[in-house]
Amino acid sequence: MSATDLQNHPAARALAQRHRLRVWEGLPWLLALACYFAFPRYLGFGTEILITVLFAISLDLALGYAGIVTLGHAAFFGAGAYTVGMLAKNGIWTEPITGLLLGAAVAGLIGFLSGLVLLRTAGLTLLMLTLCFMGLLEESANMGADFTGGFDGLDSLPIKPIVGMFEFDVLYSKTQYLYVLAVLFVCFVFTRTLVYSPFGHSLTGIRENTLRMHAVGAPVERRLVICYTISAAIAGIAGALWAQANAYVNLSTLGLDRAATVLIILVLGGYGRLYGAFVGAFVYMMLEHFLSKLYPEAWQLGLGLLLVVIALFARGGILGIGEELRRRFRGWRNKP
Amino acid sequence: MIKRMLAATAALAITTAFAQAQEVKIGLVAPFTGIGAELGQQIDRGVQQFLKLNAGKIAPYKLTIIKRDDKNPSGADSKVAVQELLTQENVDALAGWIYSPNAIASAPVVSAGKKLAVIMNAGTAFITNLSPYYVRTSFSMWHAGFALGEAAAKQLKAKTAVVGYSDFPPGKDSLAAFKRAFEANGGQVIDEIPMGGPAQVPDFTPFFQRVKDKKPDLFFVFVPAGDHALAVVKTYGALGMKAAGIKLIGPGDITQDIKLQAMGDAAIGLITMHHYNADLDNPVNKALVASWKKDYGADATPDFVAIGAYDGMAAILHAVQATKGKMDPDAALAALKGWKYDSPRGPIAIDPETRDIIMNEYLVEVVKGADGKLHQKVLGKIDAVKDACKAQKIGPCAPK
Amino acid sequence: MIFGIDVISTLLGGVAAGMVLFIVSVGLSVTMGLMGFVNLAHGGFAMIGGYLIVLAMNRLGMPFVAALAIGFVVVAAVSTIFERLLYSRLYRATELDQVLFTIGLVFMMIASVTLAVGPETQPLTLPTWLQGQINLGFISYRTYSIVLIAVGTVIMLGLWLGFERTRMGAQIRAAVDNRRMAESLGINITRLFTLVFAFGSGMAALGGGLGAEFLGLDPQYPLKYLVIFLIVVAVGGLGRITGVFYASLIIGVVDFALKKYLPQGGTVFIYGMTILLLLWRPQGLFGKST
Amino acid sequence: MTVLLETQSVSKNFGALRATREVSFKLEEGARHALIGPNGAGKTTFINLLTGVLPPNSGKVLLKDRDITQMAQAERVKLGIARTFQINRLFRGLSVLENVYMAVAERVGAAPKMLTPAGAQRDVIDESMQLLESLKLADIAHHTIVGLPYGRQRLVELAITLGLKPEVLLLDEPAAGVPSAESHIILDAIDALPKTIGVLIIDHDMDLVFRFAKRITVLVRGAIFAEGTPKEIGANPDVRAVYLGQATQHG
Repeated sequence: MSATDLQNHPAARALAQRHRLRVWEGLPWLLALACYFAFPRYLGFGTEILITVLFAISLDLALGYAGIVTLGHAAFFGAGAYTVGMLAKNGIWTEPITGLLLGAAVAGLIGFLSGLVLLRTAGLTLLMLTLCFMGLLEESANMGADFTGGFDGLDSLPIKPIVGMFEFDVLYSKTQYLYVLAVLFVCFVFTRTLVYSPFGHSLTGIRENTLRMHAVGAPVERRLVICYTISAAIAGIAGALWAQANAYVNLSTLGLDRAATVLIILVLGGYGRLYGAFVGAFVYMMLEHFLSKLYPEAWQLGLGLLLVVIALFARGGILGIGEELRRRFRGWRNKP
Repeated sequence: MIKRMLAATAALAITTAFAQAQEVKIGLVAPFTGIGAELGQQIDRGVQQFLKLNAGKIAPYKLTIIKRDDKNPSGADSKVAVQELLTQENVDALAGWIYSPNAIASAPVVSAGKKLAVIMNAGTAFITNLSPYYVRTSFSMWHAGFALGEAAAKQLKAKTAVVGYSDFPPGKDSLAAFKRAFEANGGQVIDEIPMGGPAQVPDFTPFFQRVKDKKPDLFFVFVPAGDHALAVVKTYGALGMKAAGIKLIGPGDITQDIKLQAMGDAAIGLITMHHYNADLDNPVNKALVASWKKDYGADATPDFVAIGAYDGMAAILHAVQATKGKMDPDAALAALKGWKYDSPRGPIAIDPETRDIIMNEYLVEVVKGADGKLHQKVLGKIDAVKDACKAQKIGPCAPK
Repeated sequence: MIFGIDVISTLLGGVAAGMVLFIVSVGLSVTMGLMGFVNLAHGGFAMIGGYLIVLAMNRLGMPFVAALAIGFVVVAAVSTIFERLLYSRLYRATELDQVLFTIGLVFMMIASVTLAVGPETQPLTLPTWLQGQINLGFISYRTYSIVLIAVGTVIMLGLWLGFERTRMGAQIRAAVDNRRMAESLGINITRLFTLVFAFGSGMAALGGGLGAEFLGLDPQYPLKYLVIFLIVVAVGGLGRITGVFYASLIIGVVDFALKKYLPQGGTVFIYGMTILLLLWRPQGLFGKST
Repeated sequence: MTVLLETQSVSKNFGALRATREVSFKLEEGARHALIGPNGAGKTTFINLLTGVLPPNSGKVLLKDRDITQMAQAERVKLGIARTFQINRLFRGLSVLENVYMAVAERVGAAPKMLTPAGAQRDVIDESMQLLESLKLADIAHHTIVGLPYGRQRLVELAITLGLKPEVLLLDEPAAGVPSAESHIILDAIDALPKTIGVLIIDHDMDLVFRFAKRITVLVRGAIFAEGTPKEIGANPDVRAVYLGQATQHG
């Protein structure tokens, strides 16, 4: 093959065009905007979904791309939320957008420091360490009631209007919805750029085969810590948004419940796929919101069954099933 | 012209509504799933029993209950539930709240929604300060804690006490209330022991062993109603603390009626201070208990959670009648301030200054009845007890 | 007196709590060490065992000891089916898939128990000979705690002998250390897995019943105690029976003493201690270092 | 000839097991060196000591007279030491091209870039494709590793290593599991390497070793047993006794 042949080789073209935007990628955003007009009375719930999507994206970066198996990601969600909460409650900082950056900085710093220490381990040990680290933060927040409000949390946070103009809407959450959507979009664009970059490619390499990454000369530990720090910062933004949108913060932002739920959501949607976070959060929370009211036990039974089935038969989650179906359909269509 | 036509249509709508019995929609927020499901059920039954036993008084109005599950004490689910009740269902009043964090998180939405909101359980003292539309028909931890502190020193003649509490705000409230009253009357709290969180029942053995080593006259315990109380009484019995001469006392959460029979003989001799138990001897309560057992089985019983809901409905009905079904929030609140009612727990009133409840507190001992079951015997009663935290403007209860 | 009644009663209480942890966790440690399977549903088997035991006593009037035996046998049998039909498909899967699968199982167990029996705590009433206090000469202490310590010690000795002195125990030890080597020596790994899994789940069931007095019994049990069981296993080192035993006792006593002497500290110390121990020895205190 | 890689009485113990005993070894520029020895002789352990996967208990490792004993694996790779693994270690979920891209991107320093797409690094893609072409892998460049036959995977393993453009190349049984019809591709690829590269190969396949090596070291129970040209080693009766005889017995 000549040099141009090699450049036009399907593999080279596929790799060169991997990051190009697909037409359907506009769909989630259009749908989210359409919901704003179609369901103006469900925007409080919609805001919760969007925040969960962002949180799940942050986990996808660490878990789906770099293969860091953590059960303690709510530590960073909570760090962001409490940063906003404690600064606002004491009247130190109430501007929302810079508040997000502060939340990201604190969560990122905690992610960086804990990552330096914890990411030397793997497997069950790492799982336990992330879990215990989150437990430590949760318990500290519970005990430091003078600063954190303890079990009751911090209420009625005086968050300023966005860019000084748009008041947070307590009753309909209209402002919150658009604000969170905009922040989600910015964070998503950043994350998308990151996972398609050479850095993101090397994270995938670490996930696929850590030993080999050492052998090609990659500074594995440094890459993991950087990734974990970025992931923690994004989780911190999600937590900060939660605190601002709800005007309060409490221990639920730091708990195992939240960490386990976001993990389930991500795996349900399909991890390492970027859009799995959207699909997982939407499906899970819609089902929970509307089905769990009617059939609480059946809902938990069904959810359990779904997880078991996905773990056994559909490792790629909902998106994975979609990909598989598309592949089969193509194979069937290409048959003579 | 158009204006006049609109007015005519409106008038027509009002008259038709009156003809059909005017509907008042009430949003009920409580945990119907998860760890609090049993308490949510008591709330629901308390509401239903009120509607059933007072059907005659409710006419010509029609009270429609719209239930929403707030699942857990995270605050988020409760807030969304309140938002949706206000914006989607257009409810005329809100009610419920088992968990204090949920009532706290919902407060801004309640204020923005401008509807009467009746707290039927959540007991953290300062909650009623968070929204002008909150009215509480349950209790604050200070009601029983403060009264029991006094009684412990005066009636039970105790000199020393150890306080064990679940480590969350109602627990801390209880500790503060009891300690303040007990020490003001010459007693001394010699140890304060946080005993784990409210979310899960811990093994109480190490905490109780610490108490046993301290040898106080009294051991005051606050734990959330439900399974915590069972474990407390069981451990108290197993460690032989009764034999060691340490008396177990607490607010009525440790002798919640629906858990009492499961506690067994270890509960005999327990002394509590509370505003309600199913054995209270008054005609309203007798009627309620009888109807309850008929509807839900002989082993079922109302308890203080159910009474919070029952009286909450009474308050809402009063507001409905006073506003002629319009439920204008300011008129409804004005009608409830100073409102008096003959409840299954005895006479109650709403404090016009704090919108919190005023009620009797009963000093009670657990005894074994002739029927072989455990009963609660009233030793004494304190009339018209206010929430001491707000009455004395202590800490977070002081108005901002 | 340095070794006062106070200290002794703390030790007894802590060791008794540790024995419960040991009986429940030992199966988890061996299955995780042997099969490399992150089984978050292990506490679920303990819960199901506990429910069987309590219901057999409360509804059928069965004596405590007989109910314990029934619980062990039934859960061991049921878990064999689980292992063959479901778990075995995931032995080569990633940790994440195993976590997901077992969390799903836990949800199903919780929902099933809630549907079948209800959401409330199931009260366990011990037989009268286990209630009250026993006089040990130097101290009077809760009879049941003393019995638990005795039972736990006997189980530990039995397991130790079984591990060290039987052919099967030797096979398990070989497989924990080096699975490929064990396979090449002709050990039937599949059968070994099934047996160990069944036995471990049976032990969990026993622990669920024996520990109900302390840990209670309600549908949330498998999630409530998941973290502490995992801590014991991680600190003890995967697949080490003596490791789990010592780790259980250490954690039982430390936790008990902290609650008694420093109740303000909450669970911070246990989390902190676990983090430090695992950073110091990632394979656990008694695990094989690589 | 300059010495590229050198060990000075390096030892490694695993508990009581002495896997490597005082090995002093030199690999020269342009060397085609083979390391042979019976099973359990400590060959792979020795490679792990050279690449920094394991730290030695005593002794030194030198690269061009520079002490690299304490240096981490990744840093040694940057200095030009690359290896293949005895058992394939590939990115199984990625395509063949993406596998090689990983190595080339690390070498040219493109890997830490976060804000430009991987696909925009045309030079990295082109170089990877040329490498694949030279190993006759271009036609399967877009295949995922999982579905490839083992022999092909073995070639990808080699391609990744060559993508690092090493000065010292350590090949741990490169032809194991490769069908004999394809093993010449591997040898051809090694023959085509720049002559300055020092290559150390470990293998059981004596045909391959004797065809490839200009020098052979025999390792027995962790220590150097003999060293010399293929002719000398082939004629050494002791080596025949401990190793070659054994090997022929086993086939």
